[in-house]
Amino acid sequence: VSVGYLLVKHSQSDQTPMCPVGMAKLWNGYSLLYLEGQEKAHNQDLGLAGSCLPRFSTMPFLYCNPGDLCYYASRNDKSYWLSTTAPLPMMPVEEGEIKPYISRCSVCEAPSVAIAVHSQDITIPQCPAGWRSLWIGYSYLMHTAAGNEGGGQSLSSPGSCLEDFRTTPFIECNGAKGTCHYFANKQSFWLTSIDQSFHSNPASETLKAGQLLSRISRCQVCMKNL
Amino acid sequence: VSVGYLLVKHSQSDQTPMCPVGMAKLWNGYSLLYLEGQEKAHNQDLGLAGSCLPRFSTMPFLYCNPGDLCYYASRNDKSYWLSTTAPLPMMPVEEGEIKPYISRCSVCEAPSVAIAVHSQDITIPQCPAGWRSLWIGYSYLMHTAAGNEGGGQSLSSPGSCLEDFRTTPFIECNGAKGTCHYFANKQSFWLTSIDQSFHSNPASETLKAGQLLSRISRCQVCMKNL
Amino acid sequence: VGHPGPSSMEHGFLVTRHSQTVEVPYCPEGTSLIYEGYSLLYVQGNERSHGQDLGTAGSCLRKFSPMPFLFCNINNVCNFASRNDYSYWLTSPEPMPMSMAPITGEGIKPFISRCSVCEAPAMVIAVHSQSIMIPQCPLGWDSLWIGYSFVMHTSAGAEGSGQALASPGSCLEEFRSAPFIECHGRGTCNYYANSYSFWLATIEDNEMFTKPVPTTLKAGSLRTHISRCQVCMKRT
Amino acid sequence: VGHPGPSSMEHGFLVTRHSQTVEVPYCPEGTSLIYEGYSLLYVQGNERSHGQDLGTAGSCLRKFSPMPFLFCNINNVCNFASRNDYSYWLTSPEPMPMSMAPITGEGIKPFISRCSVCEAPAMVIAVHSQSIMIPQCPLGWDSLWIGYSFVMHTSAGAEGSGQALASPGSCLEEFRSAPFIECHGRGTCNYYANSYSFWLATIEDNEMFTKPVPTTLKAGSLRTHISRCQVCMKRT
Amino acid sequence: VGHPGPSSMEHGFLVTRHSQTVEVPYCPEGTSLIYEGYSLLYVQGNERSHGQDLGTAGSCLRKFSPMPFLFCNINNVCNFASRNDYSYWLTSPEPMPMSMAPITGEGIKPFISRCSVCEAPAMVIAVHSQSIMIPQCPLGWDSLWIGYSFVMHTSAGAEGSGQALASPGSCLEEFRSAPFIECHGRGTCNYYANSYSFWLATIEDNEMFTKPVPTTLKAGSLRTHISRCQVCMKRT
Amino acid sequence: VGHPGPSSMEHGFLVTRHSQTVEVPYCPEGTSLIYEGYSLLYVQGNERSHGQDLGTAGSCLRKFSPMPFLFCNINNVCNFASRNDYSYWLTSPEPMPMSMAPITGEGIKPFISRCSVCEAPAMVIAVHSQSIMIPQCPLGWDSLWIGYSFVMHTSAGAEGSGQALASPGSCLEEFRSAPFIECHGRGTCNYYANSYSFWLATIEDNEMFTKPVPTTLKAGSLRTHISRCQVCMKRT
Repeated sequence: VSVGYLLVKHSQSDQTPMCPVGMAKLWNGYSLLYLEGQEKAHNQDLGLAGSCLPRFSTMPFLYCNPGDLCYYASRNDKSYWLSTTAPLPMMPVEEGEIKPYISRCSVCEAPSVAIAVHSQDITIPQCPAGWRSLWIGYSYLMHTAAGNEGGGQSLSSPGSCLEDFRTTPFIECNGAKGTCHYFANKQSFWLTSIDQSFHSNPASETLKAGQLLSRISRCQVCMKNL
Repeated sequence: VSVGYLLVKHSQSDQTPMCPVGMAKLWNGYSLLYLEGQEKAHNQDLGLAGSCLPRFSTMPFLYCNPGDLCYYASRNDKSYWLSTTAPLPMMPVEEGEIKPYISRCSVCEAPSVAIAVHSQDITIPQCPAGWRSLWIGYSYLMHTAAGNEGGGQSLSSPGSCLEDFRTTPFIECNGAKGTCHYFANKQSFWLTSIDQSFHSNPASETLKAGQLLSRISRCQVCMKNL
Repeated sequence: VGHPGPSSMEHGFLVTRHSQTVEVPYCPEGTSLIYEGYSLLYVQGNERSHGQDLGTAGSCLRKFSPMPFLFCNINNVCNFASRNDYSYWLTSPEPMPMSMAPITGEGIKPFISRCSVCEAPAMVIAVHSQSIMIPQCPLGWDSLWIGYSFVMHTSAGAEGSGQALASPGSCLEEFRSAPFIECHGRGTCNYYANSYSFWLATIEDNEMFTKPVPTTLKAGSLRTHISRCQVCMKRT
Repeated sequence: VGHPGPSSMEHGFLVTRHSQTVEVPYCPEGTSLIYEGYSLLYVQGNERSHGQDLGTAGSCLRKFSPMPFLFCNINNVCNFASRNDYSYWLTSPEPMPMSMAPITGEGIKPFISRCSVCEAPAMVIAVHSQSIMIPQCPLGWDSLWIGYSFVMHTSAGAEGSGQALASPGSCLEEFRSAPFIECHGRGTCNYYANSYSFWLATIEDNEMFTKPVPTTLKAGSLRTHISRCQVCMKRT
Repeated sequence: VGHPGPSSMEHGFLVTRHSQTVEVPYCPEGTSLIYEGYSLLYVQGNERSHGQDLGTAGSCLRKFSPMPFLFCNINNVCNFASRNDYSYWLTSPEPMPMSMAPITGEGIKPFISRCSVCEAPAMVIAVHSQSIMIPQCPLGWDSLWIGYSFVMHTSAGAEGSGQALASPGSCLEEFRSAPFIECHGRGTCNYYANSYSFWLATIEDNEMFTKPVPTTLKAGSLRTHISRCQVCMKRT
Repeated sequence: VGHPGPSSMEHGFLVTRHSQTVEVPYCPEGTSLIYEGYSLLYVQGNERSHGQDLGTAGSCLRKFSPMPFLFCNINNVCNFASRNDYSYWLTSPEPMPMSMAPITGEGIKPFISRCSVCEAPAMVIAVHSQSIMIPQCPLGWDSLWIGYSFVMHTSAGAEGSGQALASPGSCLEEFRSAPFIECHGRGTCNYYANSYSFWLATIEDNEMFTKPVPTTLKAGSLRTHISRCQVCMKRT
């Protein structure tokens, strides 16, 4: 009997992803990474269904104060979304121009639990015995942006295994302004390959386009066979 | 003619310091280092007269909200004060027990400007030609405590040259509770001695009681001769 | 054919329900009580906050105290209630005394929401409509309760935490502009003007990619912009 | 005897005065006007605040804009008004419109305090009584103005800044529970409930080392606990 | 009779156990090993911390490195170990060398706790007594281990993270006032005085709504105020 | 006639000038050199930043080191270069090596700006035009240098500091989008993409109370929106 496990797929493109064969789709949505209200971030794990919001808005929330007063879009709050491969814009985008930048997602009903495993290596890790592969990807750990706020993924969650590696995995939307943009202090953090535990000191490295994948850990999302 | 320059002396003891010969005392007080309201620190430079508050209280301020509402001692605000050599208490101190821990200060009217000079060395730096010495000390740079809030001194201010070096130069008072204590995450930052600029990489060192002074930069507070 | 395998009842899925009143809430139909407690939202120590998801058992503490934790440093010393730490709890609708003075001791009791930790036979999730319509449970899922889409909260020092949006903790049965109270280590609790609660807003389908229109909502019209939600359990 | 040396007038000490109204303030007696402007309290960029001491000329900007700054990154790109940054300004007593909607454009003008930067012949300091009595200027110093002891302020994200307590900026002539307004890059300004102003409190001599008594002050009694101050200039 | 239906074993619940020693821990009875690793508590990049719940597999990294991650900016550049980032790991009881100098390379190994990720047939939760008594598992649940109620931790920059109180990660088998160590990108690890661990405190039933009494606990009496917990698995 | 009275030269006003090159700057006319050094912008310890006003002597350190400070805890232990602390320095126009790898040791020298601390006979202030026109010094004040209006800066962890706008430190002679470099305790320095510099923007008189227009400026047009400033000294 199915007990209602959920699996979330993010396309990292403007196309809605398909659910794996045999799984029912519960809803489609837009890939929410985190919200920032009152300069404080609140993160959504990309492996949980809360990261797939049915409707997009640069300002998907409002806030209330003691004394029965609520404000919508009146202050400088922000939302951050997984993004697509659309080329980085020069200027902040607004209105209809935003759509091509926002990744789509689907929430699927799965027969059992899905987990991510990480190799900390450039080889693809094996699923544990009795588990089968759903997808392979790159080990996505955490992110920071405006004001150093941000969040991260649980490394056991499928949200920590992004199928597509890029240095700009998410976009910042400035709520009340209604615009989205990539700012220079957006950073993404990834697990690295490690030669050997307790190896001597890590040597500093700066990696540029072309070499990037040589140090990024690989991962696989696995589901328990029934 | 005197134009009213001020010189602030902190005794780092429970005795009120004297003004240098020939300078009038404007007021005595208690050595305020910083206030913390709403988890945000507001620092006072120890070289400015604002660091010498005529009256002490664990909660020397209140706060107001739009809508004509003010609160005194109702939330978890804090004050930090330069402290004395009184031995560290085991438990937070309260009421009359607090007094021996709070450094005293005097605000004096000076004929000209006073500055601090730092050797970044264990030797005592010379005053510039035409300036005379007021005191020598140790180069005090900055401090952090609860929640990583804190502040620092301008290195040109006499507040950056503390006469007495100690690893516990200040004490935390928890306002509404009415108690003061030294907590383990209180840190003081000091300029170090530097052998040579652009020397190769600094080697990590851990200094314990007895060796501490071997790496602390010295300073002198100088006043322009008239 | 043999016996059926053990029913999924035995997996031990837990769901936590908060009454937002002084009454202990009933477990939803089809679930059974594990224990009851007081509704902890988050704690703040050394000026850093750490939240509990309201859908998990961790948000239901069996005992209340304005200072439910202590801290230890590396020198084998622990401090209890000696610094300025905070705890935050969901509240009942009890109004504050006119004086707006902090409440203490037994006077705190009428303000603190109660909770029940319940065992469910299957997964429990929240779905959000992002509109004033109550969303449908997915096909094959049954409703446990309906509510308002609660996202996050901040208070002293703009610290705070939030809910996972698929967790039942993100669907609060009562909407209030001040859903939680702040308590201090010295034994006092109060509401403060910089306590913010954040809720999913309503978004029209044709306005998803347009610029949001700033709006100030006052008593009477508050609920017109708050997204609704439903907590659903997989039918087994 | 020869000629006296140049008078100390020529040292160029500056003091800034804020009217907290829409009128440009007069320079105090014995000082002369350098320029006038708008009363900037602090700016916030990348969610970090940076304050100006109200006693210095830096707090008196000759031009007002809700977004008076821009920022540049290491790739030779600068962004103006494209992110969510803030500026904060001292205000006049102008009441907000009933709707409490943010104000924009020319509508902002009646809210912004004006200031004058004045040249003084000698040092100017603030002294605080920490009581409801106005403190005396030290012997040999003359009064420029009296006020209330303003220490610090916080707003969005609990960021903010403060005044050096010996600076004339720590002695505001008008006490208000909301002495400043928040403006956004997109051209709007408003007051918010988590804008806090911090003031020196009154402390009785015999209560310096006793435990503070929590108090909530409301309209009518607000000033009973606010320390008074005086701004003094050395007589030359 | 035929074959039994599918057992719930196959849903794939995972639970992670940390030895807080250099030995790899056994999987609790009734569960089976998936893999073993090193006990990661949290990482800190760009001065922002990101924690792993100790009850999840994410807290058990198969390889140890003082710098297990890198970061990338929007210009297609990634930096490894070139800035000042941190990782924090649960530790063994190994005492620091007398010199208190940072440890490096192979010298780090004796300090790092080991972990096992185990597959369980049903849900695993932690229950907390908030007293010095070990709490009972709910009816129908079996004990996996007992421990101390670990809530959160802060270190450099007062950053840190915390445990979900319903997760087995909030029930550490060993109590230590310094349960974790800090490692730097340049390959060194050390204990620092501003590392704090936060634990649920004991609360007497009749003291729930009374004012907490500040207490400082030292070696010898530390455990008298730390709440106990039990990790329980649903019986299938 | 006898001797003139004491000149105001003797009050000892200091002003600091930064070359933003590897050359030690000249003291402006009418001032005399006290000492020279390296241009320190701010330090960051325990993830808290502490800035030096560039107009004061505190921003001109006589010796350079990537780690010019240590920290002590309450147990009489001090740590030098053992944790992840930062220092930030004004830079010369030296371009980074193509590899963008961090620089170390003697290789750092060509990047660090030099400074001179000079003694002036009277006060020195900065005035800002908030336009692309260079502002006039007030009547009776002489120009020392012209520059660009530098307000604040943030880098690792969105920490940073700022300049008092009345201080000569807020008027940098060279505009660069990356005016400072980050150095680490382990002896390396580099530029990072999340370093931001904030500058006063230009504001047209008739646009003071209008909505700012978001703009992105690139190499070539950067200076079109940066306010100009002048540093002035009172004539004696």
